[in-house]
Amino acid sequence: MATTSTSTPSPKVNRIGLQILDYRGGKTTLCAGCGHNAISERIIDAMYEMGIQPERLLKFSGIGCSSKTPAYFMSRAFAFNSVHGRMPSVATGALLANKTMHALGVTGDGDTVSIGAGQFVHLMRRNMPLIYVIENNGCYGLTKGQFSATADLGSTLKSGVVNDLPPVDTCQMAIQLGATFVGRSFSGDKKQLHAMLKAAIAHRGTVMLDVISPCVTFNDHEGSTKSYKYVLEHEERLHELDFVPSFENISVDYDPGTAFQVTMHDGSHLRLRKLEEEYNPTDRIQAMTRLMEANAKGEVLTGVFYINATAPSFVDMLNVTDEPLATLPESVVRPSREVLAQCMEELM
Amino acid sequence: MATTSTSTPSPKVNRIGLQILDYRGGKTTLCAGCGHNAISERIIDAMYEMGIQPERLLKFSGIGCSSKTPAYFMSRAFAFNSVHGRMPSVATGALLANKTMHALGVTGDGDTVSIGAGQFVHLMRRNMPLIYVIENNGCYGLTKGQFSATADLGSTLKSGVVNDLPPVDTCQMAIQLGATFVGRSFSGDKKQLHAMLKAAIAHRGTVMLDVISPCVTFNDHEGSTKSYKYVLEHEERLHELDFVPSFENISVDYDPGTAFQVTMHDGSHLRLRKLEEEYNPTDRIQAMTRLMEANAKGEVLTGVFYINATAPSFVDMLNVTDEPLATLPESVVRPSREVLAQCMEELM
Amino acid sequence: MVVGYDQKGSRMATTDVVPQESTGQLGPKRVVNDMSIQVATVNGSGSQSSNNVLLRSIFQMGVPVSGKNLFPSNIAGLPTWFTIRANKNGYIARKKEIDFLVSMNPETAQDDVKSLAPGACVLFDQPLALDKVRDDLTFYSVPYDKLVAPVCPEAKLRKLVKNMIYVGVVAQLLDIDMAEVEKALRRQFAKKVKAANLNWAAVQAGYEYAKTNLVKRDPFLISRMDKTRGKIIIDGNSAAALGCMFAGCTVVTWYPITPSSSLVETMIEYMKEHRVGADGKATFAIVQAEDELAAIGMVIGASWAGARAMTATAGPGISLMAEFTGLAYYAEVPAVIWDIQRVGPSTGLPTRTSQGDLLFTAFLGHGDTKHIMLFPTSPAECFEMAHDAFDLAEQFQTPVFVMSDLDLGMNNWMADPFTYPEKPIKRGKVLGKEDLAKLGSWQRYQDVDGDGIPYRTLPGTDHPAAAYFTRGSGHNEKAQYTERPDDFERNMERLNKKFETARSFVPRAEAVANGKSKIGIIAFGTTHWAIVETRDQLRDEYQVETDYLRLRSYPFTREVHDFIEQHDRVYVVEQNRDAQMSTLLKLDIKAELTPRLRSICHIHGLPIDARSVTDELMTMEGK
Amino acid sequence: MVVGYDQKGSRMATTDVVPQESTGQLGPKRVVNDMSIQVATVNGSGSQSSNNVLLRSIFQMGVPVSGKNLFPSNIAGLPTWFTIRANKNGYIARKKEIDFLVSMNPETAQDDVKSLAPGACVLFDQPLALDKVRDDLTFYSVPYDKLVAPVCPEAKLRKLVKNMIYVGVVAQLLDIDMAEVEKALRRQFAKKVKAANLNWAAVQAGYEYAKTNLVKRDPFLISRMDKTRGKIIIDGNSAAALGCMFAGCTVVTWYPITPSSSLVETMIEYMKEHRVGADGKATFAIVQAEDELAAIGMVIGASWAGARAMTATAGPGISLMAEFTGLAYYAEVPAVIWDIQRVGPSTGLPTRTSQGDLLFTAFLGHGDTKHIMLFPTSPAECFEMAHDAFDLAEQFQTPVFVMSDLDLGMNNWMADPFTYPEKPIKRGKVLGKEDLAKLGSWQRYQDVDGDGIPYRTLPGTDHPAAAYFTRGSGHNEKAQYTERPDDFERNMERLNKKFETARSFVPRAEAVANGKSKIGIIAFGTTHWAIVETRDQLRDEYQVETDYLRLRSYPFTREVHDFIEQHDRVYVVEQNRDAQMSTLLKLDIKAELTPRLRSICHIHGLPIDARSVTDELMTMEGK
Ligand SMILES: Cc1ncc(C[n+]2csc(CCOP(=O)(O)OP(=O)(O)O)c2C)c(N)n1
Ligand SMILES: Cc1ncc(C[n+]2csc(CCOP(=O)(O)OP(=O)(O)O)c2C)c(N)n1
Ligand code: SF4
Ligand code: SF4
Ligand SMILES: [Mg+2]
Ligand SMILES: [Mg+2]
Repeated sequence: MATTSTSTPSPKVNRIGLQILDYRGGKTTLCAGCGHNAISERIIDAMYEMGIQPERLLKFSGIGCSSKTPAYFMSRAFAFNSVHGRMPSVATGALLANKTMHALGVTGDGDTVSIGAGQFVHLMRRNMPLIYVIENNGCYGLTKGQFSATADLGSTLKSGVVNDLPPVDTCQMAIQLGATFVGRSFSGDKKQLHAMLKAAIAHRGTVMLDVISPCVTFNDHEGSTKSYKYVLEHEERLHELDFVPSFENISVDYDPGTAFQVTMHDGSHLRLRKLEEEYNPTDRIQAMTRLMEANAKGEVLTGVFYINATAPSFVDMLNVTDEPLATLPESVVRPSREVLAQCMEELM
Repeated sequence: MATTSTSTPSPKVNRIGLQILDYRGGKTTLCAGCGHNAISERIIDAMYEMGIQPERLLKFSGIGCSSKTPAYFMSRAFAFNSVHGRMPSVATGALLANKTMHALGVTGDGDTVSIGAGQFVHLMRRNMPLIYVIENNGCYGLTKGQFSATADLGSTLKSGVVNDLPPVDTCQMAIQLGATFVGRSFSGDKKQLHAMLKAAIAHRGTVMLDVISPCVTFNDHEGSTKSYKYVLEHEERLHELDFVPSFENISVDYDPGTAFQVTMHDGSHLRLRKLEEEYNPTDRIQAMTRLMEANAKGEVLTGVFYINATAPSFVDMLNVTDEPLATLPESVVRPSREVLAQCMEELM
Repeated sequence: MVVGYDQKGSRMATTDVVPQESTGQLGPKRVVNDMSIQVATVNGSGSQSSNNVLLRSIFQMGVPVSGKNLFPSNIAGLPTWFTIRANKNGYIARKKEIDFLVSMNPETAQDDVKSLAPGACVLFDQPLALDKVRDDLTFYSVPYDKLVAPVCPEAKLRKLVKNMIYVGVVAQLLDIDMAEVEKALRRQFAKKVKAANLNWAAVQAGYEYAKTNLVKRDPFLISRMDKTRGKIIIDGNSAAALGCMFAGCTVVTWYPITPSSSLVETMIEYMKEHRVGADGKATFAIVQAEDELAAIGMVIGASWAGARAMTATAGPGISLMAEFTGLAYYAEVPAVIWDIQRVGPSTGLPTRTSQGDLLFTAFLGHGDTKHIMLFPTSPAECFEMAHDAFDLAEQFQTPVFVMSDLDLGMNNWMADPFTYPEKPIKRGKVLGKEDLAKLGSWQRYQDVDGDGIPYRTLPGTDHPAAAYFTRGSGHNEKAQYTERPDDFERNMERLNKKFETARSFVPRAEAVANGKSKIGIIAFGTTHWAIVETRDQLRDEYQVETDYLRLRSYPFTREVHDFIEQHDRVYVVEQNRDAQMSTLLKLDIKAELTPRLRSICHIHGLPIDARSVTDELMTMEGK
Repeated sequence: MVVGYDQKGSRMATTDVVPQESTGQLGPKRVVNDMSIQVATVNGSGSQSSNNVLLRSIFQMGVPVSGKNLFPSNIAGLPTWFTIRANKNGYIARKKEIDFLVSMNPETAQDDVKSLAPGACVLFDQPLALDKVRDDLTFYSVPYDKLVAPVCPEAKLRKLVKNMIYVGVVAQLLDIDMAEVEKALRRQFAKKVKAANLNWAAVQAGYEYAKTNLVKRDPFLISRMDKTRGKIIIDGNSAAALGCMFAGCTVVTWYPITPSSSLVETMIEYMKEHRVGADGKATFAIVQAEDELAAIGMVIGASWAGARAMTATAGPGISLMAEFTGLAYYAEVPAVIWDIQRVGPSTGLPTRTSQGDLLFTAFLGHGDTKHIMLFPTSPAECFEMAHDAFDLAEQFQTPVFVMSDLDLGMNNWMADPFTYPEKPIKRGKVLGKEDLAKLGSWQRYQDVDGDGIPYRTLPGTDHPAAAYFTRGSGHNEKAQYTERPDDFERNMERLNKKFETARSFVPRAEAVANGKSKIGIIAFGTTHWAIVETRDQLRDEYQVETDYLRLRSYPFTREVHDFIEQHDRVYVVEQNRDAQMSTLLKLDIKAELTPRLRSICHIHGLPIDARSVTDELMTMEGK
């Protein structure tokens, strides 16, 4: 059909008819150049492209510069900026109440690995259907740059202080503890992070993404191992990611010799184009070994290390009604008069 | 020299002249047959044989049946039975104050892995000079047998309830996070546990021992994977342990083909008689891989999985005076009048 | 004040015991349906079943009873005392004196016997030879080991079955109807018929032994009455579990801790039975969290998302919930928290009762915070207040604490059957999709109605204006981040107003006043049961009339202020050291009334008894 | 009460401003050494150095000053206000009105100008054209961008250097001696000579511009006095750090949180310099813990093992420390905790000041607990109370909280130099090897001296009787596990006695009383500085004489009771919503005195100012 050239072009919309504007948030108050801002952008793009209805998304965070970011994307989604280090429990509770929602948690390395290590462990075990993004800058940005528990051995503060404790590798922990989609990316790696986030949205279960995200104000100097420069110089991509969403009816052939394809929970496909021979991201032991080797070599390994697209999430194992518990009517949640009478009878 | 046969035989003493009695504690209030009691006995024996002066030992625990046990051994040692899940911080603080003491923490799987996961992670990272014994029965004994986070997938409660969350393998976590002596044993394996504890005493750094210790009252039934029966049936020993303390001047030859020998911090030797070819307990990656394989196969693998006898502990890296901070005199800890004057000058 | 106690904490007083005219012979005096029976044993020895059978038998005879278990904080092998009080007047508080001791534990036997008042009666295991200890008591000895062998061929079981023998002996001595005993026993073992038969044989053996060998020389007797018809026996935790189920609770997250675990564990049983749909799917989720920080975090997440969510805990858990509770107060998220209080501080006495978390809970969380608390007194109130708690939490969008205690939660209480909740579930001010369509816009923290309570939406509400940003940092009416002093102050004052509004909605205090008495007593929770009896003692023994107010909630309702205004002296009775409820009252009442308050505090961990309160009150009255 | 505020929270009142007779011309009136200068900018823009230079220049001219930074809770780019008050009388509280605004932030410029009182003076960046906004103020415009280019060739640095220009302009307008400015500037940049030169050029450019282009039309002037000789400028956190160093602190464990982080970070610097031995080994350990639960756990472990150990935190940390604090109270382990209070509840306003954690901290921990609190008012008291805190913690074997706040901790205060601690370090009742050899036996929790304070040994003490078992569960005198009611009660009453003993050992409240005034004022901490000024205002403006009591600790010392007894009306002034100190007083004083207490509470997060207190007090006085 021909359209008249005088009509104003209709704005670009996604598969559910929303514009990118509908995915924006408030103005960021983070430092110019902060890696976290780039991640917010990637989240906006991924959610837009996947056509997630903003009202169907729950956003969670703890406390920190990173944890502020849910205010800077998707204002139309419901957000809970909770307390320092304990966001996983809040997210878990919300998903118990309403397992039909999409859920995204944004946290920092301090929030997750220092104060939050306990809840992190148990979130991973439960494999709750939540995308959990660690915006990892190796320091506490909001309290002015002290080392966090992901700071590498030998990394220095601006003041010259050297870190002498080993870093926690959240990806190894997550794989070991039960998360079913574990990857690492870099706030500066637009393409990889974008694909990873879209695949994350297609997954049901805990998606643990450790995204290195430099703190330009406190941890971007020479001597830091979380600076833009350091990561650019040391990044090793495990594979190239292509994500083919279920709603795009493309069935491109792929060669199992050069790519590994995973069918996601929602029917989408994640294709990992092999850069390393024989890497199988569904093999937990291989994933762990490769990560330990990378750490030993000082590589910043990125990619989707481990994926299990079919393991049930905790909330699905509970055998709860399909409708959200949150909105069940009184008639369903209050047993009858007879039930009470029977209970009383038993106690007489 | 001949002694007259009429003299009463002097009681048996250890190398510092103490009797086994000097290592005893109060009467246990745990259930008869509880695995934890056996572990207390092993601790008494090991401390006695190693000739540790009781007054030089700090005992720590959290809350649980297991955490009660420090009252049942070595009454002459100083004990701190703290709060649930947060003993590591108390032990860390005490060792900061006095790094010259021996230290032993006793905890449960609930105490360490459920409520205590956060502090556990950070204790391991710091490699504090502490023997940390998890008396692992897969349940909360003291609150009547609910599942803990080490309960295996599919393990059942007495009531028939099935555990549907994956277990946390504390040995894997410890190795990954930085502990320098990591092993697993069984409260019923007298010989192995005895040798392991003696080696632990000879080590400087965090010794993380996961000791499976059946709860006869709540978790020793058919269907439990932490029962005596189950463990006896599924135990796989990685090697046989021999411990040769530094003060015993025995220099038995050993064949590197059939045993792996580690020289400990205090000059003692731990000899691992190979049952599996090629297992090298100083190789972290191998240790992790072997553990993951064991878990996949349903083996209860025991032995010393990983050891690094030379890594410095956090408290030694702090470059603190050799005398305990706890007892430094006023003359040392209060700077002079001149120092204050100088500080004031700088602020004028 | 420090006074001497015997092992179980009855004060070792010599003057405050009502003397019984027993001479060691069954004299003319008969004490009918008024006694406390204590069974001293070790935990893990299976005596719990025996004690339940005994309790139920008396109950079935129509005599009011209560059962209190004094158990150690370990799993097996330490001394335990179970006390059954039977009282024709319906007094169910702990009785200070033990009348009838069943002594089964060699370890405590001597002490137990020594602490009895003259005239009491002791049933003991023959080898203990307790009758040598004193000569002012009535003793009966039973050769348990000899009796148990024939009825229980399996040696392993004898330790357990032995306990059933004393049931038979006691039944015979007190004249409890054996038909009732059998009924109670068969109920106890339910479908385990073999066990029931074995145990019944033991009861009979005991009964026969007593009948043949013992000569009744004590005055205590149970005689059929009609005061328990239609009543139930239940512990407060089970009542709370039922209450929560009927209150429409949908999410429970918890971490085990004595004495709260049984609340959730019972609830799991009830919910599995009555809250699973025809399709086999549950209308609830109950999740064991990794600790209390996580449990309350999950409750807050679930409530925020729209569930009726709760947790149950005890003191140490309350301490760990402080930060999250402050968040819920300030971000205005509902939460229901059951605090089954035990003795603090710290780990304290985990298996003893207390009302010691009040002050800490009232202001839980740093900064200016205040919380609604409910004080159930009985299983019936545990049931009802479950409903109140959820409604209040959602109506006021704030945490609500139900302050029960170990005595109420874990002991056996006689109660009227619960009444079905007639009022519909109240979900508070929630705006749905249609409301938003009508309104166009709304503000999360705006005081639209002048009551300080704002409106909220539930996540997932399908409207572009539905979402808002929840945070614990400064926010304005629109839920936007702000550091403006005026925004902050306005919001804090609104929260204060909301708390004031709550004053008119929480369960009202109940006054029993004749309008003439100058002395008022204020109590709450399980302390109530001692006060009922104390007031009778004061009237009967001292001719002192008192009025009484039972608190049921914090903030305090109007009745509280009125009551204090109407009395010259007001005794606040509570089970903690620091007069915590008294403190809360002082902050709330007119300053002029403060001098009227006096405190009676008990802190030894045993349920408070009437006699001690009566004595202390009379001393303070200068009499 | 809710009133209108402008953006920075000065109340938008029209009547309560002392009118200045400025007509927009430099009239006959000169306002000398009495003004508040506010610099409005964005954080991360480097204005902090400029403001320090300005502050120090005035200080060096002998004029009393204070500097308060009102900064946002983020790292860069949001509005920040720095206020310098110069006052010849030495008033250093926040002044409610701004006299001289340096407007550098386009985002807030309009609002900032609108909130000024008539007669104030505004220095603005030319393009902002603020002189169009009002006609009752004095305006000066400066073309910063034009001026900065020639002095700072490197474009990247201009944003920072721009801020130095206003220093020169202000110096010229207020008549601040440029020699003092240069001295202050060179001090500020210390060894960075190049930076100093660059910045000095900028100051001069500003000065020259003003001299040439601006005609003085406002009344404000700085003139040399002699009121700062020998004084220092320091923030409370640095003072606390010094205090802890000289108090012999050996272990610090912490988790970063605003506004407490700088306490430990400064301490690290000081300790590295002054507490490392000749052998290069430190006589201290400072460890960053993984969170506040761990930080307090480590403090308790370290104190138990004999260290003088501390942590520093703010509200959220206090919430997380509840369980461990209760353990320390009950197991009797020393601990020093600095609470640099910020605005709660929850995350609240992390960069604003408050006295809002008092009530929660006083009873921190479930069960019956009470804690010693100290209330420093000045840097000198931060220094001294550091010593008191460690001594008290060890003498009483209990946690001691030092309740500072953001205003005290992070702002710049003029102070007398600290005096070297003359009293020796007190380690309390510790039994050594020799004591044990003499005694033979001892009991950890025995009240030997009748003061409620038991003896302890330090782990490692080389004697077979030295060891004891520390636990949070019930224990008897011998530190053995017990569930006996009498043991438990006796121990709890001893703890109470110990707390009563502390009453005579904590820093005493300070009264300023003439013995005639009927009105008393009670305040503490940073509120003190407003009261000093308020009392003068009351005297000078209303001829109302008041007495004043400054609290320095909880539990309250005898002086507090006496003071209230001596006054008809006692105004308790504090910076929180719920009158928390008033509440603690009510619990402690004779009930009859309660009606005398009245509360003045401020909760907007800005340091309290005298004018507001004066107004409110006079309103409450009915005037
Ligand atoms: C209980 C508690 N402790 C401490 C803080 C102070 N605090 C705020 S953010 C933060 C660390 C943030 O680090 P991270 O999570 O890595 O976030 P980033 O700012 O680096 O993005 C800390 C310690 C707090 N808000 N709450
Ligand atoms: C803060 C807190 N929460 C809960 C409890 C109750 N509690 C006591 S022991 C325990 C679990 C103990 O399990 P574990 O550590 O495995 O020891 P076990 O008894 O099995 O040896 C719990 C939940 C407590 N004491 N404190
Ligand atoms: S301080 Fe660091 S983490 Fe925080 S906003 Fe700035 S750059 Fe980002
Ligand atoms: S309950 Fe279990 S863990 Fe506890 S003492 Fe008994 S057997 Fe041991
Ligand atoms: Mg970070
Ligand atoms: Mg266990």
